[in-house]
Amino acid sequence: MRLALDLFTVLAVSAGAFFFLAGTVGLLRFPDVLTRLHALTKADNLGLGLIVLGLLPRAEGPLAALKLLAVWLFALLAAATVAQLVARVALRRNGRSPGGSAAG
Amino acid sequence: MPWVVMAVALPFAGMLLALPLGRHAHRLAWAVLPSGLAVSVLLVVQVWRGGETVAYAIGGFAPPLGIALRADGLSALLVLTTALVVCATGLFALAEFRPPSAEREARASVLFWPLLFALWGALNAAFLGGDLFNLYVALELLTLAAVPLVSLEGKPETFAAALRYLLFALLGSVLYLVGVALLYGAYGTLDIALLAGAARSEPAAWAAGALMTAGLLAKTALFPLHLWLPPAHAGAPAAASAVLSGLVVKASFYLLVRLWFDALPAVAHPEAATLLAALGTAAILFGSVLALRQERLKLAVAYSTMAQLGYLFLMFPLTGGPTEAQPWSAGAWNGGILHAISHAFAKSAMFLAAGLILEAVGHDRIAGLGGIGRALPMTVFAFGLAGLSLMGLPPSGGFIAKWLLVTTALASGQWWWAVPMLAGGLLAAGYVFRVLNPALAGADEPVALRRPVPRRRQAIPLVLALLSVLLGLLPLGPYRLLWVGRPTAAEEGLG
Amino acid sequence: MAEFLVAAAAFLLITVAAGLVRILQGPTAADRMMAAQLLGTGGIAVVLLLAAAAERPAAVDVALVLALLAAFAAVAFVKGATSSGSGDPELPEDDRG
Amino acid sequence: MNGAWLLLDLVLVPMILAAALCAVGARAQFTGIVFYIVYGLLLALAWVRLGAENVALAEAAIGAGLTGVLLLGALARLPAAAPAEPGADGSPGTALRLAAAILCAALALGLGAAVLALPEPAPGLADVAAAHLPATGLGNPVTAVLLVWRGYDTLLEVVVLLLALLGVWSLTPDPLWGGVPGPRHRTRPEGVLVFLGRVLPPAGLLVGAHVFWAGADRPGGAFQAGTILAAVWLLAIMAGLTDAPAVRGLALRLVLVGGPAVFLGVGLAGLATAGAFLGYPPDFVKPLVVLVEAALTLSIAVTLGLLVAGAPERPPR
Amino acid sequence: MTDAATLYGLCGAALVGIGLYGLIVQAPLLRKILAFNLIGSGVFLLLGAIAERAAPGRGDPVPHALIITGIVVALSATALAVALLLRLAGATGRSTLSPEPPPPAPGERNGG
Repeated sequence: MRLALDLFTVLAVSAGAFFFLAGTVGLLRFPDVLTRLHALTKADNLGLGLIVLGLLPRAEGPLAALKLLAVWLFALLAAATVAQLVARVALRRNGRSPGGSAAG
Repeated sequence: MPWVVMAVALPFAGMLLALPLGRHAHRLAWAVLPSGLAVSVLLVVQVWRGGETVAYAIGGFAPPLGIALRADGLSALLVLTTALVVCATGLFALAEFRPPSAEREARASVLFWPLLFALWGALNAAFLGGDLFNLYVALELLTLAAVPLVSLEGKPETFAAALRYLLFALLGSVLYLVGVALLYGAYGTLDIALLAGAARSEPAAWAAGALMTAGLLAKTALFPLHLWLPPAHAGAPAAASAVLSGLVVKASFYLLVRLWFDALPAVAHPEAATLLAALGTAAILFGSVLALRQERLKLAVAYSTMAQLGYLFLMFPLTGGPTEAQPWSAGAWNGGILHAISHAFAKSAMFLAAGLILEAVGHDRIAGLGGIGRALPMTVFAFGLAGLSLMGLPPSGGFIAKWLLVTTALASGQWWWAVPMLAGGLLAAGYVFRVLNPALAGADEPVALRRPVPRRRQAIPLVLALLSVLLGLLPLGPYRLLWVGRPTAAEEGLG
Repeated sequence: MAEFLVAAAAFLLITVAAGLVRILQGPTAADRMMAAQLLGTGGIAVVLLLAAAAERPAAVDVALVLALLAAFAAVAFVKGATSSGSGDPELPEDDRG
Repeated sequence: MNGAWLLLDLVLVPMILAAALCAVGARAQFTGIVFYIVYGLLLALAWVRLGAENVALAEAAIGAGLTGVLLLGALARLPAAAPAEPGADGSPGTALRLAAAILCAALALGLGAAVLALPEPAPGLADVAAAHLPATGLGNPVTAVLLVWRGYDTLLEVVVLLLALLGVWSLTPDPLWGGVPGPRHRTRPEGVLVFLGRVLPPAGLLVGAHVFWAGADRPGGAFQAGTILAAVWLLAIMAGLTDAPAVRGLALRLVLVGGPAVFLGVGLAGLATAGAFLGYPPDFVKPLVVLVEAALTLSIAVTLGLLVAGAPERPPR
Repeated sequence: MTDAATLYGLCGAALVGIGLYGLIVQAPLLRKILAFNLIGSGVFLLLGAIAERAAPGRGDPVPHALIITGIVVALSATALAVALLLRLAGATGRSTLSPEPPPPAPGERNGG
């Protein structure tokens, strides 16, 4: 049982790390800001979810597990809203940096 | 009653009360100022009577785990000096920082009082603290109380001055903090008394000492780290300038003395002491010359602070010198401390006097102050008396202080330190008389007062100036008090 | 097991470190902000992995706080990007053009 | 065990240094600030790595949270800077830069040498603290240091916080005194910002309460909890769901001074009950600490929130 | 663990140097404020390394408490500096300090 759970952790965490890698590749390689944004938010939150999943069996009790899930939930919420808002800014700005001072 | 605790707790209690009181905050002064002064006097009496350092473990937890407050003669004397200057400026400020109408509260009149009380509490916390990290917090408190005072009148040019002051002060305290961290890493304690027993001359202690010294120098505005001081001290409202120039810069100097003589006497190097004194010499000469060249009275007074602070650093290489010529041992150390105290009274008197002149005349251009002596005799007299102390003429506290320093320099064969001191006295005479001569001479067209200044207010700088002179007339008192808990390094020298 | 988790954390850090490059290169402010966001999510994952590896459950609270405030800086950025500094990019009148 | 941790250190430390270098050296100020935010996050990781969860919580909430928002907000409100030419805006020329670089490198090297020269075995107070901890009834030694053994530091520190707020308020233009800090935020109803502003504050309240409660026995405490509450409060303000309070309000001022006042009051009461300022009677240490922390948490939350909100900009309502 | 403590201690030392460089060299005040925060956190990391050296694995609680105090103090100072900067910029349009101290104001403006 212990071995199986450990194996599960290893697999899930590895898969999570892979998605982070994918997100990073997207961030570096995708041609424009919106596609980068898209790739990023999807991939890394999936990655975080898998890592949380992998760590669940190691949590001490249901409360700790709940806390782990809450971490993922908050991160998802942040990513979704931030992606939406930043995309708006990016669309409007047409690729310029905010505030003239940013150029200084 | 533990007066050491009350000396810190009372002003902070005043600060906490002042904010909700709003437009009635100035009334609180009538409670906080006298009781704070009383606590300080009681503390001095306690130290004097006991004849030894008063130590107080906060919460009953002894160092190294807990924090101790310590009051020896030096700290008690500075607490009393602070109380006197704060009370005088507080009374002075009552006319200025009160609500314009009974209904509305105004920004400056509400905020001045909690800031002043917090400044007082921070000064006492710095003078009484026995823990290096706690002193860091006290220093930050001091900075955060002092900086808003600089720009309290909301004049545009003071924002830059306040910001420059803040950046220098923050750099100073963060450098100090690096040293604190290293000392804890090396000796596992932050308590000054415990450190004194543990510290040895080794790399970590050298680095800590150097960084803390550099940080405190930035806060004391020793040349060449003085750039922030003149605009900040000259731009602040008079009551704030008085405490900033008289007291706040002394707190970081005091910590430097504590650091070198109490915590790390074994680490301090004679060459480093020489360097400090050389910088002090440069400060005396540059500051005095710059003070001579100022067009505005408050700026001249501010540059004079820069110069006078230089004297304080001459005590470092001179301690341990022979004292046969003097009735007291540790002449240079005593001289340095006395100079800090007499300058506190003299400089606050000068700034308050300059503030009254500015208020009455509407400007403070030195060239336009001819004949002001006839319009405001008491104020100009106070300015002159305070100038006496700055010049080091007898009978004044400044005279005794400089005499102690100069005779030690001569007796120990380090006559070259006496030269800048004497030159500084002459230059001080120059910038004081540059103001006094036209002020006392009859001008063709005596200045017109925009508004009369009540005698009650004029009396306040006069009392402060008299205190700085009086310090030279009752010489034995402060010395016996300074004796209590004096570090051995003050007598035997550093290193 | 602990070694694996720590090694995974190190791998993850290297992965998201590429985000630093994107912050440096931009080209748009949105790119920079989103790269910081990636580092934030990666950081949360690293904290969780370290908490599990060192068996210090208290560290999960750190991840919780990081996740809770993950949107905080980005919201401030979005606010600053509107014409008044106090608007909403979803409001039409905040178009700076 | 050590191998993997060493690998982690060898990744994390260079990343911290790189983020710091970029924060200082980035050409655009905005980029520098984004690097600073990332830097704060990386530092929080370093604190977790060093087993200092109490510090990591504070760093996560303050370093990576509030400070970044403060700087971003300030940048957005500063007038556009002229294109930077060395020397034109008071920035030093190459020679000065080089001198500064040499000075700073020397300082860092000297400091590094001092670190390497620190004695072995390292002195410290961990054992003394552990020996005294049971007497307090607290489980978290850092909380015991902050509120019991070095409570005086903490008392002065909360005064520092309040004083900084007075300093910020002192910069109010006179006609606006007593008014409301910051702009009134507008948001699209039912938009994403509003959604975030609705969801996060209750969650933050929950997390803040958890961190506060945990603080007595496990990492956490008044400062961390107060910062979290301040952050979600600011979020609700930015989402336009609530407005900052007018600074002339008596209730607000009482809340601000409440925490320090309760702390000072308990400290002075200690003179009678425990024979020492800031002492606690032996059987009441934990309840009194929790009382003080509760009062502090509220005051810290409001003070921090208003510190970031800045000086009043709108006349009192 | 001691090795890690030394590594982070050295990192802290380097951060102090980096921050100080920024504080000296950068003209924009916002950058100076940011650099000050870098120095501060470098010192905190130094303290953290000292805590870890003193008690490997569990950490010395005293430096940890000092760091938390320091972080809050640094934030207070930062907030005041930012507010001063915004007021300075609002009043004068400047967001740097010129190398020379600002010229003395005409005395007439000091009356009130």
